[in-house]
Amino acid sequence: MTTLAAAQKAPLDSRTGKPRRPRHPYRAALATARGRTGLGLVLLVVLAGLLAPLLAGHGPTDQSALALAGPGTPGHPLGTDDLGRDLLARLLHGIRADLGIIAVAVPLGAVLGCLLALAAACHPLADTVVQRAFDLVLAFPGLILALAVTAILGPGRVPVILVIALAEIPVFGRLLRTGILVQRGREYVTAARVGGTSGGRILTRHILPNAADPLVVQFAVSLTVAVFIEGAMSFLGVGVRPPEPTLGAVLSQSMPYLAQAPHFAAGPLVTVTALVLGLSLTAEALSREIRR
Amino acid sequence: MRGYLLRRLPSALFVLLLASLLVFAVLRLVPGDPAAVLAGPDASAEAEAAIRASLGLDDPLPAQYARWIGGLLTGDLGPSYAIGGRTADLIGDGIGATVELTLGALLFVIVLGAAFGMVGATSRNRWLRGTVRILTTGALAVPPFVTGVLLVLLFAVLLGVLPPGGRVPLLTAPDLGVQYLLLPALCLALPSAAVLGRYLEDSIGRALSEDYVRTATAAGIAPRRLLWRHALPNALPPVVTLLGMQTGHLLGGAVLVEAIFAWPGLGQLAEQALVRRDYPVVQDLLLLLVTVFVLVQLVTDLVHAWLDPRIRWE
Amino acid sequence: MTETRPSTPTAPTRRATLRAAGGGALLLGLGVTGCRSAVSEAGSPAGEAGEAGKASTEPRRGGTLSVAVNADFTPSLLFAQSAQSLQQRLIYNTLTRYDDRLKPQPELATSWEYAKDGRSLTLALRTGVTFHDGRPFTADDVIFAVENLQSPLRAAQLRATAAVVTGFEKRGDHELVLKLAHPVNNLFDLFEFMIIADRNSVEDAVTGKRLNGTGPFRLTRWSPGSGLSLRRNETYWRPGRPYLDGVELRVVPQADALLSSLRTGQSQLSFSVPGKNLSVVAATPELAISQYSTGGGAVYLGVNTTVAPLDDKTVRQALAWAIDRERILKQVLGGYGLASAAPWPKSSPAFTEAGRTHYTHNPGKARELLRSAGHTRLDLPLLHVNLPGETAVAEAVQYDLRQIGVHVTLQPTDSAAAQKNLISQNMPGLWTMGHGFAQVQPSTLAVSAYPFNEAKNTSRFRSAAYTKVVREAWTGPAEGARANALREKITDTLLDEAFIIDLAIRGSVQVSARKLHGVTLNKFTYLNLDDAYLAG
Amino acid sequence: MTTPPLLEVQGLDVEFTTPDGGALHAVREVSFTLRRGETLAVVGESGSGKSTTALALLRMLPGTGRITGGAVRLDGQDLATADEPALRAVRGARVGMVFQDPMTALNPVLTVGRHLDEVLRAHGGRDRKARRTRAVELLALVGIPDPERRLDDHPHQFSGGQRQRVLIAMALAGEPDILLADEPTTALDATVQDQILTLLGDLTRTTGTALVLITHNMGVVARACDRVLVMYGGTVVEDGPTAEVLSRPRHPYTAGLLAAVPRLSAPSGTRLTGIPGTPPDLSLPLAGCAFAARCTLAEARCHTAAPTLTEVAGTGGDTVTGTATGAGTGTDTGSVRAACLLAAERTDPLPPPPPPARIDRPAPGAVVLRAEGLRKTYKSRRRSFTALDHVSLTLAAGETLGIVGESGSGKSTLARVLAHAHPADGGRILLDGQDVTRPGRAALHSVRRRVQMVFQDPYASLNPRMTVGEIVAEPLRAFGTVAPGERAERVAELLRLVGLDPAAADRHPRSFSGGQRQRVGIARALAPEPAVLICDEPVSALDVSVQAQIVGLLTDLQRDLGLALVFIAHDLAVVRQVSHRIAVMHEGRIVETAAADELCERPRDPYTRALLAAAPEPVPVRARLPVGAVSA
Repeated sequence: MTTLAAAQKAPLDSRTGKPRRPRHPYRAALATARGRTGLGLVLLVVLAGLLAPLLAGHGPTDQSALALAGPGTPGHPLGTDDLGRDLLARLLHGIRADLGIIAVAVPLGAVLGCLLALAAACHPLADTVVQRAFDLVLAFPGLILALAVTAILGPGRVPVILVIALAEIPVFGRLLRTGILVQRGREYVTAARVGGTSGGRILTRHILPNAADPLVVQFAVSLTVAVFIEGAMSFLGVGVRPPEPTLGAVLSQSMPYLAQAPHFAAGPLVTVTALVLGLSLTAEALSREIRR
Repeated sequence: MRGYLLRRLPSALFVLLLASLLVFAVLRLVPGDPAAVLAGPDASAEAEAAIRASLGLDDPLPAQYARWIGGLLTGDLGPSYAIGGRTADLIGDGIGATVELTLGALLFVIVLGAAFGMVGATSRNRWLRGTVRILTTGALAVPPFVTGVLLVLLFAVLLGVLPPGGRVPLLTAPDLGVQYLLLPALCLALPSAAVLGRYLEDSIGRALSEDYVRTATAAGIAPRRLLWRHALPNALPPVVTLLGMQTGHLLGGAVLVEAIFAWPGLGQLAEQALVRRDYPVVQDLLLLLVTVFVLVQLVTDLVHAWLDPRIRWE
Repeated sequence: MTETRPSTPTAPTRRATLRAAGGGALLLGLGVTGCRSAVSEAGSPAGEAGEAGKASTEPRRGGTLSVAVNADFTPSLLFAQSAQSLQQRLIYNTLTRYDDRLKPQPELATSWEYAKDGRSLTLALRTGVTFHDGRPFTADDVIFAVENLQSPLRAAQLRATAAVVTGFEKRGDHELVLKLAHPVNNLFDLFEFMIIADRNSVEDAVTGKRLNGTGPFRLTRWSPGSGLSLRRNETYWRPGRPYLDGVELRVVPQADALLSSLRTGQSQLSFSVPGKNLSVVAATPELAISQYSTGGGAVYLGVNTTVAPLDDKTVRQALAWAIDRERILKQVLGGYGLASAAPWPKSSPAFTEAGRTHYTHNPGKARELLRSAGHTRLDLPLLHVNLPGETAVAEAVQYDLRQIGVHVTLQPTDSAAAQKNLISQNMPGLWTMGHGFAQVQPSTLAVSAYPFNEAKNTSRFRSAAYTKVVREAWTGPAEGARANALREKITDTLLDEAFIIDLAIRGSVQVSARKLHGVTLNKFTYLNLDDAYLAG
Repeated sequence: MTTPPLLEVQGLDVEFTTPDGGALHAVREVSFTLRRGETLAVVGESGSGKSTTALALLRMLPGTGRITGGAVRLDGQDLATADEPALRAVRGARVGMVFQDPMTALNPVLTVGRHLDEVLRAHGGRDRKARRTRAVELLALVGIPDPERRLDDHPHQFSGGQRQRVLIAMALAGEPDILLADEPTTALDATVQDQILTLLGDLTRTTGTALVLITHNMGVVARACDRVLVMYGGTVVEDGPTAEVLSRPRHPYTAGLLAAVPRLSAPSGTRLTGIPGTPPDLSLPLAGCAFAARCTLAEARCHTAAPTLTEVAGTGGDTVTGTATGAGTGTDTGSVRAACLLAAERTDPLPPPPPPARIDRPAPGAVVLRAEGLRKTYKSRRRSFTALDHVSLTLAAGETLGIVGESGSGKSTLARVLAHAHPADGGRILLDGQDVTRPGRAALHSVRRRVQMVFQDPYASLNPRMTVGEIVAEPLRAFGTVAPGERAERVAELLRLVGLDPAAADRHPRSFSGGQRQRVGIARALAPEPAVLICDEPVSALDVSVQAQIVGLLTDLQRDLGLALVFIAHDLAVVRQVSHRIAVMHEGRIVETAAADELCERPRDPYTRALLAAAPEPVPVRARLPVGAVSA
């Protein structure tokens, strides 16, 4: 399709007649219907989390004698949990806590993974070591790792963040490594080398931005994975320090009551679904636009 | 192919060595020790010390590590500290269950993933595509521990058609074994199936936009055949790689699912052993899982190469 | 325990229809057209002869009972009290068993007599008893059992009592004199606790390979993670017993899965259903709930008395007043059990209503006590085991303490690490856990339950008065006014010093299929199925 | 004349939807007819709509593409409105199609035998054995040696030319009436191209298949087709017998295109004539003639009134009505039609292009770069491939050394070794007399300042994530030649030097056309003020009209800056025109070096002769001059 491709290469602005600056693909992606729906869902959840203190009528850890009240109870729109805590407050603060975790953990994992991939790109020996280290982390059962890390560090956000980051390191690292290998063969890299640009600058300023596209998509995917890991850790009792609510904590607390009080589990489930749907739609929109 | 395998061997061994060191070190860093577990909540310090000594936990760490590796190399996994019995027997008992569950789940992953992916990539029916999207989103959004409980409530408690948990080995009683296997395998498989389906959809989409598909279209080949015989063989290799990774996830994710369905596999054993600080069992198990993962990766590569004639064992 | 009522056979037609329709569709859809169903296979006992109504009234032979347990058998803890001891009395026997009023009744020991000075005990042993491998049971087996428990490697909780036995005198194969270092009043606790295992195969026993006992059932197989399979011992010394052909102990670690196992009829008996799930059981017509008055251990708030300001008794008492025990009972334990400030269950001779209600929920008084000790706000750590039920207790305690200005940071810890902290006296300021050993002779609590140990306990509480009263209660008589006075003194000390603040006695709740009858537990939750039978 | 046309395209319109929702009118009002056995070339530059037209014929437009008007009648059946099954019956069976890139057009996981089998199966081949026999026949027909055995090989085991042959075999498998070949030889070397064109010619002659050949190469047109259709901006601008159109173009665009094609006969040191400007933006409505903006002859009315394709007076035999509209059927093969208001009024052909202008360039000076016995071997695990085998050359200041060779001859490797992008395995490189074969870190830096490189692919060699300004500034930053504060100014200066608006600095490469990008590449290479510029196929990815501009720019820069140039290309004609001396490479060796004119007129090496013979010239075959004869 040389013809079409060439025709689209240099679009001209209809008004000025000057070449039009194409929109950045990420922005274009988020402007599609898919991207807009995805982003909207994500923003909705994020907003709920950010505004938790304003929206919740109760403290998330305030207990009362009113245990397992159903939804629609006066003062407790979503009902209460087994210890008589307001489920709406726990849900909103749970979202807030989850956001706090994944907003740190996933970027941390991504950055560390990318740094390792960059280090691997510098020397074949480093590459071997880093690759095997990635294999090792991937091979290690994640939940066992979670149990061990929490046992060593004690409870709290830090181990949860660490476990998520650790799980994400090889994912991002491998992805970037592949990207670097592909980009390295590209002619613009040779051009930069011939142009005297140093190896480090080639890697960071030339290759990295071009290899980043799949990372952006993966980032959205990893955010959902992170919510999952948080949930599984809470379920195993190694999540965030109680009584602080997280989506996973509320969900795992609700499990014994699934038969008698299904509303207990509904809030976090709906939220996680919205988040996963939103992020996956966003990721899809991004990957479609990037592939163009 | 043999040359290829030989070349992969050193790095595989290197990973195993790293894994053994890591497992050993992490276990020693985790607070609490098997002697305290064995001694129980009402034991005296004296009892604990006696147990410690009897387990050889007072030896220097390098000696303990050497003892472990030496045992492994001679095929003697030694006794379990806190669970009882010999480590080899414990693992041997669990491995059948885990293999059964993983393979069952893998089958679900492949069947469901293929169905999701094919529908997503090729169906013109908006409703069908929408349904699949809802299913995959649900599978991705609802954690396995919730799915598991819901499946049990539906199929075992409400409908009463499948047992709520437990296991009958598939080999001893296939008709019963399958019924026990269905729910846990499905529960374990769902997220991976959704991931695979999404990926397959994407991969087929990519393959369908390749030049050779245009060539085949221009030659008058029917769309159905185009999909199955031309696009799919090209879409599969990366999917196989993903499947390899997902097998690792299945093995790792078994901890939760096995607990929910009372499935006596290695996941439960690992959790038990870790909770009780049964060092030999945890060490051997984790090393086994890493080995399996490495092997799965190797098999994945072989399958990948088998599917793609451009890759040869060089 | 309350007797389960005869079941009324009801056949919910809607359910049956659903089951048939759903089952057919699912099995067809999945291409599984096996001739057997795993559901009916597990659900129905063998031999369904006789009318249902009639059959439920009298014992009948046959059938396999499936018991759902939440933890697997741990062979290395065979001689200690472990999370799961149901199989002990199935495979083994003990020398004696307590009745409901803690009166010993004969088992392998048929009669016993104390010497006047209380320094020796003569036991007459049952004749004609054989181990599963056919070897006859003799006095040597008892000697071995006691010596075995004296070994620190066995980590038996009643080691202190076993250690009092300093010598044995055999009079033939079936009479034995135990020499005691000093008089003790909880020797029968030991006999209730101590299983008589084959002395020749003890190493095989602690690795789970071979369990050779004299009990009503033989071990067919232990499948780690899955459970134990037992079949009837045809040569059991009680003629005509047991009624059951076999017993399966089915490991179901997750509480909700365990509940499902019971609701679907896959299992017919469990003692591991958490209190908060019992409302679902109550709504299931096929299942019956009954409680044992011995309780299932107590939930307590431990206090490290060496951490300021918890070294001040007033502060500890303030904590004891702050907690709403009734709420914990209702919300965390599902209402099954007993809110109690003292460690004793209702069955214990030491139980008094005054002791139970010594502390009630009184935040005002608690704040006042705190203020009198010079505090308005305290920040303290609280360790708890990171299991769901334990976490809920800790959360409830945390909330109640916050109301009096004590701000608690929870430290969820996995059970192994918690145990290590417990026995190495490394607990932080506060912790919540459970303790046992209050259901037998009250004196056992302070000598065998580590939290209450006078010499060395996790709270690092030492007091000459406590030591004195504990020793006196242990070596003194088991009954009578003096015994009662000593017990009362122990209770008073515990309540006053408040280094262990008891919150509630867990209910020991049995959930069973209505067609199951004749189940009992001993005081150490050994399951006794000698007289159990499945009615049609 | 009385046989109805096999294929009749009438007023075909194709539109695409752009990502921002606009319409891109890629093909406008295209009409032509094709008779049985006829060979028709569709020629045009990128963006002319020629490939889109070809795909539209079989309704295989990609993405958002759709036919918005017109008809495509195959023996009277309108394919533009036919349903899918009907189209499928046509595809492969009645119209066979050959695609441009043989590397991607074959399915990598299927054997060649399966490829053919699939097509045969789709068109009713029931018997498996019979299909296999036929597949062997087909492979033999397209000249694959040992077809029986090669049937089970996968595409990657074939060379590029062989793959193209396989594609042709696939297209012929259904014994179609029409073979639609979309740039079938563009990705191939000249000698292979020659073979493929010969094959196509033979096949159409022997089987009576009509051929539609889409190409941008006037030489290919001359070589292969009876009739030619010239497209520009999505419209047909000229249509007529090849010999007539090539020798007497009526449309100014055709004339310009022909003038821009470098001729082997043009001597060294002459200037190529390009067409200034860029093709129109097809997403905008077009008022007048699409070419008006670039036409030197354009008048005011050309910008407002769209010309229709009109038979030009004085051509053809009996039809002299003059205004055969686009809807006219059965145009005489002998007549020429042109879509030009001026051409319609003129009876004479356009004046011939002026003879190539001489460039006044200074004589080469002292030797700056010398290579002695360079060796380079690429090793994979099993086999090694010798890319350079004892290559020696010299380059003087102000001199242009042309290097020609086919793909795999090692010419690109030579460029990279000379530019120190890859190290040499053996031999010496001397820069200003100093050995710089294996420079240290600091020495390498100073070597790179002196030796710069321009790359073949203007799309791939510019970092898509950097602005043009950043790209050009990279060497400035790296070599520190200019203080950071003055960089912007220097970048602007460099952009002006290569003929770009300095305002282009903050735009990304993707908003530039190919030629403009190549200018950016040159600006980057010039940034460190090098003495030697190594140009690796700098114009082979560009359209001919743009190629002339870039070649002219390089020559001017050489003159103004005294650069020593290494000019690598596979097109001997371009190389002859720009080079002082030419070195011919073959299989890693330089087989012949001589002064440019000398080498082209009196080649000594047989390989050089073969190269010269294979070069397609945009001259009607019958009128072709013997190789080596100089016309100017």
